[in-house]
Amino acid sequence: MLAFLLRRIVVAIPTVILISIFVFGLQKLLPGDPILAMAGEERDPEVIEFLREKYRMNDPVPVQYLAWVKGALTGDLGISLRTNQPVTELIGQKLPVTIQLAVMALIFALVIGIPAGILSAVKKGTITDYIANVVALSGLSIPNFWLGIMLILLVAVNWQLLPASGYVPPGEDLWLSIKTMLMPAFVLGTALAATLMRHTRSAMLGVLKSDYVRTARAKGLAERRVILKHAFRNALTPIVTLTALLFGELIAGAVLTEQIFTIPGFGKLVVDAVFNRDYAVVQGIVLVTALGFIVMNILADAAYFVLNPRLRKQ
Amino acid sequence: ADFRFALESDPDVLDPDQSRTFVGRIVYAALCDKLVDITPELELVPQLATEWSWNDDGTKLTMKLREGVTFHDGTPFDAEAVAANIERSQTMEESRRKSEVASISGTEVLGSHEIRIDLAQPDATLLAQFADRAGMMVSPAAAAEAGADFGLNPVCSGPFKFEERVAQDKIVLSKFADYWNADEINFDSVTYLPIPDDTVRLANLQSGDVDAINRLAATDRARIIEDPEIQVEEVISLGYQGITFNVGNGDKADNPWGNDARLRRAFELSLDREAISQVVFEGAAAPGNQSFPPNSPWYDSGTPMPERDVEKAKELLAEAGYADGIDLEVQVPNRPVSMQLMQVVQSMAAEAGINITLNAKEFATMLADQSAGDYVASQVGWSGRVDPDGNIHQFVTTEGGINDSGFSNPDVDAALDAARVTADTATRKESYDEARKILNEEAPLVYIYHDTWIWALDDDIKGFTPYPDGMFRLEGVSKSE
Amino acid sequence: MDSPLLQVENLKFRFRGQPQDVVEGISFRVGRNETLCIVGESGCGKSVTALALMGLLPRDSVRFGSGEIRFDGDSFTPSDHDRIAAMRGDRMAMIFQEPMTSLNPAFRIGDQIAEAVEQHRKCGKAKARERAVEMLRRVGIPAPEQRMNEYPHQLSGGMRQRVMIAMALANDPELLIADEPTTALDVTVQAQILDLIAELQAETGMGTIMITHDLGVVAEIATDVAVMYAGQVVEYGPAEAIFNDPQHPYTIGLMASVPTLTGPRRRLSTVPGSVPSIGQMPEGCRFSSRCPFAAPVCASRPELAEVAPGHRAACHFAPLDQTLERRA
Amino acid sequence: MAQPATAQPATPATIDPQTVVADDPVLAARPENRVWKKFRSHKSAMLGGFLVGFFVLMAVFAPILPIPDPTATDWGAVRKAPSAAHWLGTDEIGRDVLARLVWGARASLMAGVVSVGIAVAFGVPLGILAGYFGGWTDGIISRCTEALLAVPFLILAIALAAFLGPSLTNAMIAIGLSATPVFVRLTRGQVISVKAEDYVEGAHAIGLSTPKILSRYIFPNILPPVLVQATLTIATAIIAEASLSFLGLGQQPPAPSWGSMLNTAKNFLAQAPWMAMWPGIAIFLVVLGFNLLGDGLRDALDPREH
Amino acid sequence: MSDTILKADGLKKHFHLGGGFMAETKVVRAVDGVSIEVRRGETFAIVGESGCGKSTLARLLMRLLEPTDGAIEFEERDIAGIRGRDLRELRRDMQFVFQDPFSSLNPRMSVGKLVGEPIETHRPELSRAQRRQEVARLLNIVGLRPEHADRYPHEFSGGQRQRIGIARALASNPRLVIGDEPVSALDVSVQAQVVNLLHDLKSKLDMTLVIIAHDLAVIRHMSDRVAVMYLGQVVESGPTDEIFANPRHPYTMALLSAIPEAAHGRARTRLALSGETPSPAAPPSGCRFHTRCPFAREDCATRIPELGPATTESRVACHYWQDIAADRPAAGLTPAAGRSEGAQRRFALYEAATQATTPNPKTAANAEA
Ligand SMILES: Nc1ncnc2c1ncn2[C@@H]1O[C@H](COP(=O)(O)OP(=O)(O)OP(=O)(O)O)[C@@H](O)[C@H]1O
Ligand SMILES: Nc1ncnc2c1ncn2[C@@H]1O[C@H](COP(=O)(O)OP(=O)(O)OP(=O)(O)O)[C@@H](O)[C@H]1O
Ligand SMILES: [Mg+2]
Ligand SMILES: [Mg+2]
Repeated sequence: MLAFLLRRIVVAIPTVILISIFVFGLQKLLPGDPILAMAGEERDPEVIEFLREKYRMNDPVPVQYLAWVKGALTGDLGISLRTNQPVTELIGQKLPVTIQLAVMALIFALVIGIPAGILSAVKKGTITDYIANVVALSGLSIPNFWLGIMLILLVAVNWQLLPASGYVPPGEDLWLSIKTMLMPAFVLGTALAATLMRHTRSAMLGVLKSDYVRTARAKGLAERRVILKHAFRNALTPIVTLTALLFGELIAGAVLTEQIFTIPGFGKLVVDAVFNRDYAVVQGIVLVTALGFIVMNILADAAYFVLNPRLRKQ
Repeated sequence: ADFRFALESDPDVLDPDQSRTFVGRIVYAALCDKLVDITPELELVPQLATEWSWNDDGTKLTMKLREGVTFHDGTPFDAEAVAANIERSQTMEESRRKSEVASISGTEVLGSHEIRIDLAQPDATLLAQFADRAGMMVSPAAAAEAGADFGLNPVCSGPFKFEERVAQDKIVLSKFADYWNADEINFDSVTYLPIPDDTVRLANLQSGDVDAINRLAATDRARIIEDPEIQVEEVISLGYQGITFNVGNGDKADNPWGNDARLRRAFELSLDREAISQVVFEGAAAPGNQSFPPNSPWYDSGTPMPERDVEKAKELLAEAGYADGIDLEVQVPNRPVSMQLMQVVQSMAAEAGINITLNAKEFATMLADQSAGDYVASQVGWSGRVDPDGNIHQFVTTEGGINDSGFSNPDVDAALDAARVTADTATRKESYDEARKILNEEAPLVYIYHDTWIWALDDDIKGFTPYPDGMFRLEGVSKSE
Repeated sequence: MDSPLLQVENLKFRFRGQPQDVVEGISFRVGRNETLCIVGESGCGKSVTALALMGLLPRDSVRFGSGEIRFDGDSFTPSDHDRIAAMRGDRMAMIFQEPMTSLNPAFRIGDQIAEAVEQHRKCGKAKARERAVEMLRRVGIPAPEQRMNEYPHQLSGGMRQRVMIAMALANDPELLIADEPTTALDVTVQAQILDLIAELQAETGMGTIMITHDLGVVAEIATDVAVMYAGQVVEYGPAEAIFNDPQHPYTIGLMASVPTLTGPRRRLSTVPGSVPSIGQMPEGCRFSSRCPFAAPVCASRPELAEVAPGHRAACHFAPLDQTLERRA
Repeated sequence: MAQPATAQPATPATIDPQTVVADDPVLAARPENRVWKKFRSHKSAMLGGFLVGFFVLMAVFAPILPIPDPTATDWGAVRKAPSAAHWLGTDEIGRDVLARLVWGARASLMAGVVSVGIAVAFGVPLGILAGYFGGWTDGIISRCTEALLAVPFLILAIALAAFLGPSLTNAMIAIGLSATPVFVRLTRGQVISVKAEDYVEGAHAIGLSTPKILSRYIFPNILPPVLVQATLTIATAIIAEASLSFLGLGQQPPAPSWGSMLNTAKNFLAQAPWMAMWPGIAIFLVVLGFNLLGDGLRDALDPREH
Repeated sequence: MSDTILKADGLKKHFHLGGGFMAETKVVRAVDGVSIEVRRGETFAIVGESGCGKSTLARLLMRLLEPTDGAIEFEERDIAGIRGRDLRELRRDMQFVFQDPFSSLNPRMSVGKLVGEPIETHRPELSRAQRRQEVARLLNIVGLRPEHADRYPHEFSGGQRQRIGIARALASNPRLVIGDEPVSALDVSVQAQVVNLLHDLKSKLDMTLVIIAHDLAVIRHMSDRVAVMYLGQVVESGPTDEIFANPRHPYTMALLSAIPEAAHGRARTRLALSGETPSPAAPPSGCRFHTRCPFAREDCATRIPELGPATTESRVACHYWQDIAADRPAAGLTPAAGRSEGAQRRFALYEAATQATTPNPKTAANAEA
């Protein structure tokens, strides 16, 4: 297991290098001049020249890259051109926010998606299955921003049940924090729940057809036990892997959701940074999310390992 | 009590010498006092400077400073501090204020609370600059210590002091107990929340999550005015929105639109500014054809807003050799209001035979292209300055810092330069009118309208006064429980 | 003579959406200590018959036409799910063809066996595990205490099939249904497993239904044989009678096409054509479309008539030699 | 009757004659018919096909439908509720919402189809290369794919759209490129499993050249899952175009797309709810349609389900 | 022309499993030193239990796999290392029939295309029309109808599909056809059809046939000579009749005795083997069979037996085969007691009837030609 993880990590290294090049290339890709963007309405040429020097914009690209990599390796991702804050600090600030959103959304997604998936697989072809599928598809096909704004208008403005937007750190007021995050997490969660439900359904359908489920029935086990223990346990493996792959979707969804609900997380940071050409921030965030993705996948592989006795050391 | 105010975007760095965003200035209104302030009628009034006087040739400004003022870190405010601030604005490499205080050649501390500012040549705009970021006083001690990072923890002398900032989430200021005008301040703290989406910002006000919002969308105005729980305040802004043509900025200027003023005038004639204001803003914007809004004392009534005249526009086109119509590519920031505006413009111009193609760009890209001269026409605006110079000089003078149009006309240069050096309002107005006449003919910039600042406030909030500079001043504002 | 352990009468069902019955009115019986072999080509309905007895057919997609099951004197219908479910895994047990996939890969084999015990004997976990060890030992798995903590993938095919047998027999069922338990295994291992089943049967006296398409296996273990073709039993009787005195053309064709290990090498006989699919079955005798002796009379369904004591064949012409010679 | 094997009678003429096929009814059905039949019996797939077909027809026949010009403005009828003159109401600058909805179908469906086309055009060949040749080719392609996959879809799309400049075409390119890694992965996996099929070995055994094996054996057999993924991705891409529009990076005015309509409309949810309702419903229906269609195809093309 | 058409010498194929960074590699010795000779015109059989390396050997002979070591000669030409064009040329002369008729035909190609493909590849000179005709002829040969060319594989039953596979193999006029378990996946009744077909084709088309199987009865019916494999090696080889009558290697004996025969009441003396085949990744030392051999002696665990001559025709790899033969004189099988007289008449009738009702596809083909 340890060796496996190690191997997995080593294999990820070239990917990470590629990602870093790619991420760095992003800034060369984007049009618009970051310095100009930060020079303000007045655009004093002297200041602009000074800033170019200060942020090493005049160096050759490979030099800039190496300098960036060197910094990144020591945990220094540069500073935000816009607010002068160190990017590492910004990320430190935003990460917990997005994690909270992601976790709550994931909880929504799991709590809705998995039971619905199991139910619709078990009741395949019935009206229950049909309804579950259509609801799931609705989750997939309603744009997040639309649902989000609708919810804000309905829940926050009309019913005044929940705060309209924003973010409260859990450390400050846990209950309020959860309440504030409820709508965004739901919006983000529904789309994921839909995906998860469909994955669960198809995994369960596959497993339910398998011989060992028939064996479990032949043993005389109660249907509940057959489904929840024998079938679900085996369907879990693909579900876990897919859940890790959902990470990307989660982050992408978070970008929009944070935009709508004005949540000061990763997604909002990165979109604003792209629009402001705040490269250090864009690079930092994309790097961290990409690493996060890789870590999630390694974890998923590890979970696969744990869940799948076939892979465990004999 | 806490005052929660929703902004339309997240301010940039909170250092008056470095900052460049409009919303940043709103935060400074609570955080940093300036040497002078303005009235809603744009008259200059004392703030940290209690009185001031010019020498005869307008090259020396002597200011008396308010006594008993301290910065948030306890550093006393005195003439030395003013001198240090001016030096900082002039010399700090990151300073964006250099051009604003470029005319200052030196300072002389005359007493603990008296200072003389020497100018290289007369500068009529200086006091107005002191009513803005260039006049904001930061604690010299803190500034010296933090250097370029001052904005992470700004120390000024305003009614509120900096508590914390979470980028894109909030900026929290708390009441500064030792503020010289503390009686006027009725809040214990103020929280600025950037909420970019108009609908969501308004929803926050409606749901009671914030006390007031900046920039209510014009299209929401009519509906919200009806809402008994919400009050709406508005004032015409100092800024403008319009279309800048590339008439001399690089190779791309060499096109019919850059070469022939008749085309630009024809374009202007095809527009119905009233209708634009009605359609896009439901009337909540002031149509205009100059860099100053029609209600401004600087407005030149000699060149009034032309009526829409499609026939005349066509004539002009024909005269210029485009009787069959002509294409025009306009770059436009991909923001909803600009898009909506340009679509209306597009359909109006089409009636005169001008086929506009919209080239939507992100703001950052557009800015870069515009300053590089890589455009034909561009839909841009300006947030406006108290002094008229700030709305025109740098845009149309040959050496102007933001002259993206590349316009150059010696008469305009002369008139606008002259307006800078006299303090006499009447003389200045004459100069501006003179420039206006030429600019009207040449039309490198076609002004369309002036935004109306619209604030929406919870009904409990009392005592708010709208200022044309768009700031939200908290003096005298209170919340009834 | 007391009633047999299991008696099936006129079992008939179809899958939803299909125009014809997949199993069309079959009857057979199994006594204690007896082995009934059901033989037939692939797709003739052997497995579904077994699954029907075990109540394991997907409930929503199967339609029972008729049928009566008498188990140890109790009588019920195949759609009597609750009663069948109560006996399943307890009084009657089943093992399947695919030892590779029939065990749950996620659980230890000991637990999988113990689970069956716990379910029916309502004894504690510890007791159930004890029983699991005992069963593993009985099916000849060395070091059962350690082996029971292994996962299915750690075992070879033969071992897995032993585990399946241990699991099926853990509750001392009265009836064992084995659906091609050795098809996936090598001949040498097949021999081991067949011996094991015979041994355990002798020990417990259970009745066994063995499903296979391998006539060799049948010859080895059967007391009685039912030959199935396309959902019908076409010949039924004691093993000896079936092998030495087959009456139905299909049985004859089947036997003639089996290559033998002894005797002269000859060109193999064949059964022409292939099994028609459901929906295209001829009316009456379903074999008529491939039968070399088919005649108009075959459009009516032949009775499974007794041709000798205990030996029945469903052919209008049985016994063939006499009928045909008389006809000629 | 029993003949020794060594002395088989010389019956060269008749090769084992039990040729069954005569009028084997199984042979009556053509394979396409079967897939089609199965698809037709799939109720939700038919519904999906109907929905998609409806919108496609609407898009195709937009020019000849009796609807106003989608960009014609009417200052006198700004944000008017549905009425006889404007069935679905008018938008913020007085354009007919129905006309924009119909024309918007073009942009939105194009966004879906073209971006998926791009993703397939790049992803499938790369996936085939990686899967079939393995080794270094695979290593390089897979690592790059992984790296791209690790950057969240929307961020990638935003960056690309910002790079290329906001327009529908560029949004399609951005969405297409961002969706490419998924197709590379899917194709690679499929190729690896198809490559191991007996019939591919059979192709080697008859001495077929690699290009022929790729085009006749590998490609047609990886196609069904790619097709299914494509329909599902079309749905995702339509939503993505809407999302990019939300960020100002999609279809550019005055040309309509559902996403940009929705994006503008969200500023008028309270005053003019119909502006958001119609494109919202249209997106929902067409995405639903493509999803149902994809599911139906999955079942119909899956030989195991036969 | 030599009598030997195909010859393998010391052929080895080792698969490296796992591996990659930091993972230990397992070496699977799937084929480990096999030497055989196939004579022109004969049917040569390879038999053994699952996993003993039969398929790998067949793929090596076909050069679908590259041998790790050893030589392969086809018509006196070394083909162990050829590649590219040469290899593709070789495919014309040597063809393969797969075990699984369901997975070995590309489901997306019509039968006509499937059968036409090798013609297109190896006889490019033929025109489209000629090719169609040739396909029709081939389909006819295997007992299908020319009209079937337009159908797709899934429309056929298993036996018919296997016929398509055979037609495809015959398309390039090969001199050698290797069949990897060509009948194992079929029902007995269909199996008999295909066994007969292969036999008839062989004698008609003057081919050499290499048949792989695990069913000894099928082997006995089809082959002239047979090689028995165990764990990647040949343990015994010789003429079929000789081996069935008088198996010498204990493994062959066990194999023969384990097969249940479809005849009632035969008393069996089974030579029971304990345990199961060890993994080819970790083959036992010495004689690979010693872990399961009832006659194993101590030194079997260390000494590796050579495949040495037992008679002029047959060879066996066992140290003690003579001793064992001495102890067990009657290792071969004896026929079971016969059927009833009536039954025998019924069988005769049946045989006669099936031959009589058969349509004669050849006539149709002749008419066309
Ligand atoms: N769940 C089901 N739905 C529809 N048809 C089914 C189902 N299960 C089995 N069948 C069909 O019923 C027929 C009989 O199948 P069955 O599995 O009983 O055959 P079998 O005799 O066991 O064959 P084999 O020797 O291949 O195991 C087949 O045609 C099969 O396709
Ligand atoms: N490509 C491969 N990679 C790794 N191991 C392989 C490969 N092909 C075959 N093997 C292994 O080589 C051994 C021999 O396999 P082979 O398929 O030749 O056996 P076989 O005798 O044909 O068995 P069966 O009767 O099951 O078809 C087996 O242990 C198998 O797992
Ligand atoms: Mg079966
Ligand atoms: Mg094999």
